[in-house]
Amino acid sequence: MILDIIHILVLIGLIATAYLAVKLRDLMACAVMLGIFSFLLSLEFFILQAPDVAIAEAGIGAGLTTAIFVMAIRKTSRWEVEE
Amino acid sequence: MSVWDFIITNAPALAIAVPLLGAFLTPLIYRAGRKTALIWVLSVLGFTEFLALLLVYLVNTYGIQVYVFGGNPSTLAIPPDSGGIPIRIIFTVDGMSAFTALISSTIGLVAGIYSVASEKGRGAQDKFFALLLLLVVGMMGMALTGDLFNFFVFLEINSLSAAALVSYRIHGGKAVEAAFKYAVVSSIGALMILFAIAILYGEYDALNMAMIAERMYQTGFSAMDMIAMALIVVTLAMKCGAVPMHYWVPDGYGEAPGEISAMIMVASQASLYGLFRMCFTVFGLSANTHSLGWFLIILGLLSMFIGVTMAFLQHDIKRLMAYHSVSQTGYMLLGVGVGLATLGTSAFNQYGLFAMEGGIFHILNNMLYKGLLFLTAGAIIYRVGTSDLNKMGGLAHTMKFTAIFYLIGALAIAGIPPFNGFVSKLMIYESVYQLNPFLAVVAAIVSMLTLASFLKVFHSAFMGPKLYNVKEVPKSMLIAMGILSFFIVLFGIFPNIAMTYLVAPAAHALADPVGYITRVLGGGA
Amino acid sequence: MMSKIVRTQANFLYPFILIFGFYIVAHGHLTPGGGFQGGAVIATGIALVIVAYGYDRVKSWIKKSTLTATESIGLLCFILTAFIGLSTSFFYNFLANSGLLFGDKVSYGANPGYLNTAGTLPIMNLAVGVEVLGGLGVILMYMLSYGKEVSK
Amino acid sequence: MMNPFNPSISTPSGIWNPLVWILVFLLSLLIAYVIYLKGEKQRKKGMQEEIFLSGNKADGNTHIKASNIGWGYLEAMKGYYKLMRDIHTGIINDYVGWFLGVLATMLLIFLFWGGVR
Repeated sequence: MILDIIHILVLIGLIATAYLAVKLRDLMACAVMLGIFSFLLSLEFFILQAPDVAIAEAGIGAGLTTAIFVMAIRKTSRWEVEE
Repeated sequence: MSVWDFIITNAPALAIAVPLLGAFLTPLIYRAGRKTALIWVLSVLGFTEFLALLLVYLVNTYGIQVYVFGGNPSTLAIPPDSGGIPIRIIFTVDGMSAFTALISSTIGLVAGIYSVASEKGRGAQDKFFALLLLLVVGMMGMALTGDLFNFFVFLEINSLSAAALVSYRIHGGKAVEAAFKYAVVSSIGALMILFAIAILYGEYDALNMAMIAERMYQTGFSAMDMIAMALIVVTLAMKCGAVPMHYWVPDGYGEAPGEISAMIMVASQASLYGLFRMCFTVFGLSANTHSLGWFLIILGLLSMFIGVTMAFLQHDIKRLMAYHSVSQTGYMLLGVGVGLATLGTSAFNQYGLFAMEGGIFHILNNMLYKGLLFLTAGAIIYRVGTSDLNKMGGLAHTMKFTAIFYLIGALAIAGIPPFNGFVSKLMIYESVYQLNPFLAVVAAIVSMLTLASFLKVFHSAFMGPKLYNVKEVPKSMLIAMGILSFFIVLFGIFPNIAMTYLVAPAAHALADPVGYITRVLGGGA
Repeated sequence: MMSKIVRTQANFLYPFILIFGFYIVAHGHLTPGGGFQGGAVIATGIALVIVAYGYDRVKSWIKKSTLTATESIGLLCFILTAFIGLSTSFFYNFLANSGLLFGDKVSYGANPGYLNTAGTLPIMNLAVGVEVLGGLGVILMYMLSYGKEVSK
Repeated sequence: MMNPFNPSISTPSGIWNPLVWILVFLLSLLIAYVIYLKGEKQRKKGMQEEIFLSGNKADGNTHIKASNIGWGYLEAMKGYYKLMRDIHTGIINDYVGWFLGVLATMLLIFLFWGGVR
């Protein structure tokens, strides 16, 4: 029962972070949102009994890509501008 | 056990392992100097070529070869406690695989010889040669593997190393943009293939191609199989550059260095091999091969016509040739598609098999003359420094050998006898005519337009007053072009050499999925 | 270079991430994970340091050429282990149950997991771990080395 | 098994032999040369040696640029090439879009024609 509730919360969190990552204007916040998204996704993989994939997702998705996004944002501008 | 026996028993694995080892050692050896690294790379490529020839010989003499990774003897393809499923990674080498492996390693060797001079003085060459060897690994692996997931892995090796090589000459960011497009398109395609493999794995509990084909035949062709088939067929058709999914081809081929364009062209022929392998061996027993064959024929017709008409418009020499490789892929799709559409009927023995032989022979010929044309284009760009045809002229005054090699390639691609292009085109025309005369008419018109656009290149690049005071290209580039020209003339005058040892075994192997399946599921003995 | 808070946290977290990564690599044949996942976790640790301190300070601690050599050596270890198996077939597990390195026999039934088993698999996991660490590290360093940082 | 050094290939409606073709080609060259020798010895020198370039004066140093070759053909096929230029946008979203379109087309074909053998 508790696992089901956690599962549903994780799924809701996935949708919410994905929406926020598209919607937010502060790119640094978007990168952090993508990091949280990857973290929740790795939880989801764990709940679906794929711990192997979960570790890979946590390492690559939550760790490395967030770091690369942060570096890229630091070399360009932080705020999204209207074209 | 002597060394010779050792090489023969392990030939399928060594064909992958040797270039892989070569690729990983190249960056380390390059620290000892460029010359040492070049000797190393060329000897690895030469040994790979020898192994591919050995595979052709073994397949022609002893039939389909099955190699098991990590197993003890080759009879352990199906361990006794696995319930009849081939659980290990298996390499299955039949006529078509050996054929594709041979053309892949040949173009790798030629490109290696060519890049001795053409890449001299550029940066990051250790990575260039490592990636070149990895591209050979990808092509050979796609050709030799008998396992679907392995096929996906080698497809990824193939596309990633090709994308990295496309961006080797940054060219003000244009090459990087082309490589980015190529990488995005091929990763989306690879994801689609992974999805299809997951569907098949979920349904049949196996990743071995023979096992999947066997179980699919027993349980019937379901709707999920249809989705998987559509994903695989369309993705591989895109990877080989069939219209209307050819847009990455002129970008990718156009911006790569000359020898890399030739290699990527053969890499897309490896995707074509994958397409034929899937259509014939995996889905050929259960799916509706008639409509599948007509799907390939229509893709082939579109590719031939749109490819050649778009090529006539171009004034960038590499882009023009890239559009021609789209149109040449159309011939192969047409020839083999006719074979697939008539598979299992009486028409197959009348003309279907002959059309397939024509299509497969065209793969070999296309590797030879298209590779040669890309190399001459690279030679022109090497000396003139631009790929714009409008700025060229009069190169035949000084670059005599390049002009002759270009002329051989251009006449061969246009299907002028006695060069090799004529033989395969004749075979395609005559057999395709019997299925539907319209197909042969389109093929002939496309051939004429091909001649017209290559005459345009010849006139604007080589003829006319002397605009550039340039020398002939260095010797290693001439040797690479000379090898390909020699085989063009040889296969033009003695087509039966290629027909007997390479093309006919390949066509028979494709047309006989039952033999493939029984060989693998019988334990590979 | 980021603020002092970030740097202190990075200093604190860095050894733990590294240890966790090496744990995943070393137990690749017993628990979920393996060479790739462990290597990626270690590279995350490197990324943390790079983000916290900026390229100018990091480049004296971690050399690009070292990372490239690490990558090559990892790949070579992997392929050479596969090559040694060629006495029977490519990728043959010649160390399993041999009593040598990683060669202990495992009895049937449930067990807590013994590290000294599985033959060539731990060696290949280590090789892949080293390779992934080098490869991802090189990607991060090159990402950082081009272009100037925009000051806000 | 075929003899690999036999140059002739039999096709469904005939036979192709490159050596015979080369012989015939050389023979026709010979015939052409014979006809050339039979020609009039006292032909007039003049117009026929000059370069012909659509009636314009050409001094031997004129070079036609690649974009100008096949002008008539390109002009005649203007509508087709307009369409083709519009299709080849060079935008990567379109590349993927075409790919998905063909995928959908193939699925539809197989749904309506039936995929089972």
